[in-house]
Amino acid sequence: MNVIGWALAGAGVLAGLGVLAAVVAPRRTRPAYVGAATAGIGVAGLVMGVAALSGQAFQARLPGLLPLAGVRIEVDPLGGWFLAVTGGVLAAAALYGIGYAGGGHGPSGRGVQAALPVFAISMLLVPAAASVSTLLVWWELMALTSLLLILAEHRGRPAVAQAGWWYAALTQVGFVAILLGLLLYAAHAGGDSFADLRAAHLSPALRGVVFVLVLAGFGAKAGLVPLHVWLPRAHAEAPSPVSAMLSAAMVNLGVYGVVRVGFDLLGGGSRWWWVLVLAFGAISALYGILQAAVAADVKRLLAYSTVENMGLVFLSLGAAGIFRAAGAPVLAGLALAAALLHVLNHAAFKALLFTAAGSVLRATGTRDLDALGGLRSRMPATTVLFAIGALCAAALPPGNGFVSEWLLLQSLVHALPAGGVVTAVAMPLAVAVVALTAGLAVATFVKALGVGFFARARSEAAGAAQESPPMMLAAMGVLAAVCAGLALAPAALGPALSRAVTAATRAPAGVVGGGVSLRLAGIASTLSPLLIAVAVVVATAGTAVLLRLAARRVTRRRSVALWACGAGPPTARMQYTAASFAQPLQRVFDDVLAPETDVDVTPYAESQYLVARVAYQARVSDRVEDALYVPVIAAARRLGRLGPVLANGSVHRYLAYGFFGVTGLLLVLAVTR
Amino acid sequence: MAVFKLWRKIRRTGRTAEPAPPRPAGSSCPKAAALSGSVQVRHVDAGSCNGCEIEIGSAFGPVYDAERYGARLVASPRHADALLVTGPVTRNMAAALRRTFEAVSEPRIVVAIGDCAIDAGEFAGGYGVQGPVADVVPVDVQVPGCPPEPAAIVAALRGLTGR
Amino acid sequence: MTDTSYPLYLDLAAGLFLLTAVGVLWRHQLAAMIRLFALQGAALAAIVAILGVHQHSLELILVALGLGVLRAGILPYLAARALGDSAAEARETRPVVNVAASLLAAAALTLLAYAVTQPLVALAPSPATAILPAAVAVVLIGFFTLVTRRRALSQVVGFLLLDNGITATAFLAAAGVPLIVELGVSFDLLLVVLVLQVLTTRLRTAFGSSDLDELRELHD
Amino acid sequence: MNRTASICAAVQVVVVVAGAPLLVGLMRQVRARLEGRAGAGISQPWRDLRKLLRRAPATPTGTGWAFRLAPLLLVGTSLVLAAVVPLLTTASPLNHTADLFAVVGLLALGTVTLALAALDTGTAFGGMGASREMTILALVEPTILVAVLALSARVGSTNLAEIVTTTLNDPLRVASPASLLAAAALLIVVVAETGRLPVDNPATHLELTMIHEAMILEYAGSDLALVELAASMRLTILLGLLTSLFLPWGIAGASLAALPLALAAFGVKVAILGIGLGAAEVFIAKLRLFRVPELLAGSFVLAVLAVASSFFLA
Repeated sequence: MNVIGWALAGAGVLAGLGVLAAVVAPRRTRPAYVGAATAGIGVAGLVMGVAALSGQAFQARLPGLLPLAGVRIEVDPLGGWFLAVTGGVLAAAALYGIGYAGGGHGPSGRGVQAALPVFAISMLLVPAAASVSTLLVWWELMALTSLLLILAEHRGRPAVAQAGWWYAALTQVGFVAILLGLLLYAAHAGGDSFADLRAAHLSPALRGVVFVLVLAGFGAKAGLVPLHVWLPRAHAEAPSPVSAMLSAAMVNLGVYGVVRVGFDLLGGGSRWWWVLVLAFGAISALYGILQAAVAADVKRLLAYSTVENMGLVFLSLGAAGIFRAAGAPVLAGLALAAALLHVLNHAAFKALLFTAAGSVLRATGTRDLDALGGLRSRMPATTVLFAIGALCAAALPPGNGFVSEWLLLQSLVHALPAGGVVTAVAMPLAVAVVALTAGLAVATFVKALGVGFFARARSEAAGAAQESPPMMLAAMGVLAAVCAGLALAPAALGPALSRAVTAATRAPAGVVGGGVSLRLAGIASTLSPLLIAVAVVVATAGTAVLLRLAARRVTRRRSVALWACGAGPPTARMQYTAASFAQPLQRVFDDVLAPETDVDVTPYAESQYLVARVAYQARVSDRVEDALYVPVIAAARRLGRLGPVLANGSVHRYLAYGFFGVTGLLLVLAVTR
Repeated sequence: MAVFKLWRKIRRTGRTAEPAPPRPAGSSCPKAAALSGSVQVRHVDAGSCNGCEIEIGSAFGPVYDAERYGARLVASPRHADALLVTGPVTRNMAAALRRTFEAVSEPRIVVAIGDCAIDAGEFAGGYGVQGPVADVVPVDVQVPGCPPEPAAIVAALRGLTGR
Repeated sequence: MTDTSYPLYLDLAAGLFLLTAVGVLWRHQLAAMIRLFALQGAALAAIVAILGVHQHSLELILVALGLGVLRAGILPYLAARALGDSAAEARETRPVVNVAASLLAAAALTLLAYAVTQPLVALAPSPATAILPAAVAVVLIGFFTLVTRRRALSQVVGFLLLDNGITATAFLAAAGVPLIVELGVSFDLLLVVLVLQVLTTRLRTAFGSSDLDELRELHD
Repeated sequence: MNRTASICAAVQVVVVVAGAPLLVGLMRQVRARLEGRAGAGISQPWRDLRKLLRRAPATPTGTGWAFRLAPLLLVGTSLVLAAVVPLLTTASPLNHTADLFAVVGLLALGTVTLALAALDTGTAFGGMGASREMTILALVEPTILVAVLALSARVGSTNLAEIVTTTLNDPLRVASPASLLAAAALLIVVVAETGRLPVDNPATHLELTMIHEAMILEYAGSDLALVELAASMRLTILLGLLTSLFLPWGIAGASLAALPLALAAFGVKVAILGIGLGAAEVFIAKLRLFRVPELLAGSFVLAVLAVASSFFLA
């Protein structure tokens, strides 16, 4: 029983205590206790992950805990990577949640509070599961508790209930897919522990079926288009600390599932799987960021950006699989490392962004960018923190998002020698997709920061906003520090990353290394984010000093009224809004987004040429949803109408169903025998 | 093709700018000393009949080419060192002119172009006329004429740039 | 021409050949399209001539001359005649697929051409077969132009692109189609262009425009 | 060795800072001459900068640190770029700090700071300029990176110095379709990134047609001087980058002896490019904003063709 074991046990105990506190503690102090317990669970997860990444291993079997198969726990570097990410996010988000709940904000009901620690530990147990049944149990537990958390505020807003429905439906569909896939796999493997699965020899067709089913299931959790529709709803409507946990931690487990099954258990498999993954990743990245670019609700924007980032991760996974199938293990290792690193980076900055957005929501009561603005002066700390997150999310140097996208691009750009028509055609397209995604991400987060936080307040609520309590700021500060560390010293992660990659693909270790500057295996490109950041800071400061010296005699900086072409000072309503900022992009991508705009002009009664009022409405709905889901739902409705016909309440009819059922079954048996 | 036509025209036309006349003696404005060879100008039409606008246009056109002396028209008064104001200041433009003047950073120079700008000219006492430019903002340089010759405008600008 | 520089020249000619096709999608003016087509004819002739010089075959060089005269001279001239001097006709105003999208489509088609020709190239790797993808890409782009452009004349240009691509493919893949076939095809082309010229002039006199969507109104 | 290398890099930075306004002056002069005007001389931009540095900057009401910081950051990123990109020497000590992707990222960072400053003013024109600039930035990215792919696929590295030295070693590659197409694509990108015609008109006075100018309408005095200087530096760096990638001859290694030659070669090459651009701007009109995507899509196709042709030959 080593560190990992103790940490796991501690997490279990803390979860129990958390549930207990949620039940017995008075409403006022309940969130503090539960939050503390959850944070403790997160720390435990972090410890487990770091220990696993530093080379420790842990295995356990608890036959009694589950009927039939029993529980198998095993923590390897791959699982450790996700444990560390999840644990870190949980700890920070839970601390933030304690502060968030102060002053009666956020949910404090018994059920919700009790669900929180259970959700936390189930997220830790999923990457630690070492058998199909164990994995499925924790997975379902995670799904149910997360559903409870999403529905926390359903009394307040009807949209929450709707989001809950979507989430419940899609997550259950996903679960069924995973269930089918893994049970099929286990049935042919003759055992449900991962060791048995690794050893199993399946026919290629069967392996393909298993992989597609599993991809669909885990893809739904990771918000892969077209299974993403629940994500922008649920992540936007959930309480902000929960949003951070969902968007920064839970989606990653979808990635974990695909890596575990696709690379580790199925051992790479054939190329078309990964072309599929690459294609869906590319589509998700582009579609997600396009929707984010035109979104005016800040949390919806962040949720769509999660779809984008998961798309990028799956794109790198696809590339890794293709390289592996093409017999280029080093490149495969690089691409997979890029995927894992991006999971970590995305978790860091997305948690920061969601918590910052939560602070804004808490302070102003609105998520609508067009009603915000001017927070720079009202909430300076939150603005700076959001700016850091935005820099990272926009994948600009020096930000941590840039590092992982750099790694991904390196693996894509140098793939041409890896040969094969598929790589030759797919890689340039992949590079183009990544590039366009990055560009749109820049535009998106400039919009979020510039419209939401800078300039002048567009509503009284934004004008009267107050800075968040220190607890929340501390949690966000920790996340920002993590972002900075990841951005400036990514090479420090080299060994851990290599271990995780090796655990997943048995690729040669040491794909990523170097000290101050990042060095890659097999590629001569180097990057030193730290030096870049230092250089930029030094150059900027030097410029400022030189300017002081050069402009000594200058009459000092004078403050003036805004220039409005000679008209009076412009009002806050004359500012650019999120909608107007995104309008050119929306128009360029008209064919993809298909925005609905309607202008109705109401003239005066006297003359139709005198315009009394012009109303302009524009909304961008999710096209995938309209095209794919609305018909399905309609069909389900029609099917539902058959119900009354079959079940009209007469007892005789029900008994008759039973009778005919039994006799029919007997008949079938008699015939088939 | 169009490009070749234009190229031939350019070759045939050659240089249209007239040789630079000798510089008018002395800087006509003490404030302009700091500018040293570069003055950005924002033009404000405070209610002119557009006669002066035409002359300003030709002053910056190829023939007189005020830009060769370091004067340039700019879009924002923030970028400007001097205002070229034309026309009698109408009641509706008075506030705008004052705001524009405020927007220019120190030291600001105001050049009144044309008789209307100097003493409201024809329109003095008109019901919509506030008065000459000097009533609204302090004027540093005056260019008389109705409308003034482009050469005169250029000379005034050279007085500012000192080239 | 040394053997080291021979592939370079061939590649440059092929690059021009492909670029002109993309240019046809890029430009709106019909006149510009025709100029580009003439340029492409020249590029095609250049490719054939380079092949001829490399293989020291007089026949190929003669064919190249003939191609140059026909594709870079006569056909563009006739097409320009068909265009006439009417300014209203002179633009491909709103193509079925907008220009940006068709350019992206062109990129995709080029990659597709590359993918499908790899087996052929693998059969007999040589500088000539190496640029086969460019020829096939021109075929696809020409077809795309034919489908997505509205003006009768830009469709003629698309058709001619298609034919240029086929010819280039023939010369690069095989030792070249027999001269007689080539002449026959070119003669058909000539007829097509003449017919379409007559048609467009008739249309313009009848409706004052040759937008093919307006032709649909004829049958009802 | 390392000391000489750092001296070379320092010289490079100084040359860029001192030469950038002259390049802009040269382009304006060319344009003036073609329009039949006399022109203000190529040192006019320096006169403008000197004067602007003497004038007081302004802080419009309701603006904050984003507005104050942007000019400094813009110049800062441009200085770093001037030190990283191999213009005079391929042996800059910062070579392994930033590769081609990082250079693209730093350029974008500068643009973003300016866009945020424009949004920070809260004026309609500022927002308009920022929105348009961001749109163009987003659409330009794919072209750049695919062109980078075409350039670096053969080299096996995206480090600029290695690409340049590889080109120096076999000059025939420059004439290959791949590199010609990539050059054409990147030229369009440079025009779009630096806000020249036909994407943006740097000499416009009509706010509604502005992109870059609209973002800096509120800057005055020394702030404006910094922004103008940075803009000209970015133009110089990008043109210099083009020449280094496609016509690298004359560029020096880590030796002071070769530096004068490199300096002369750099000056001539960039001047020729600048004259070409300035002359071209006389012949073309500004595109409508919503025709710009067509242009950028075209440049993207060129980049893809560059990659494709590098397969055709491989």
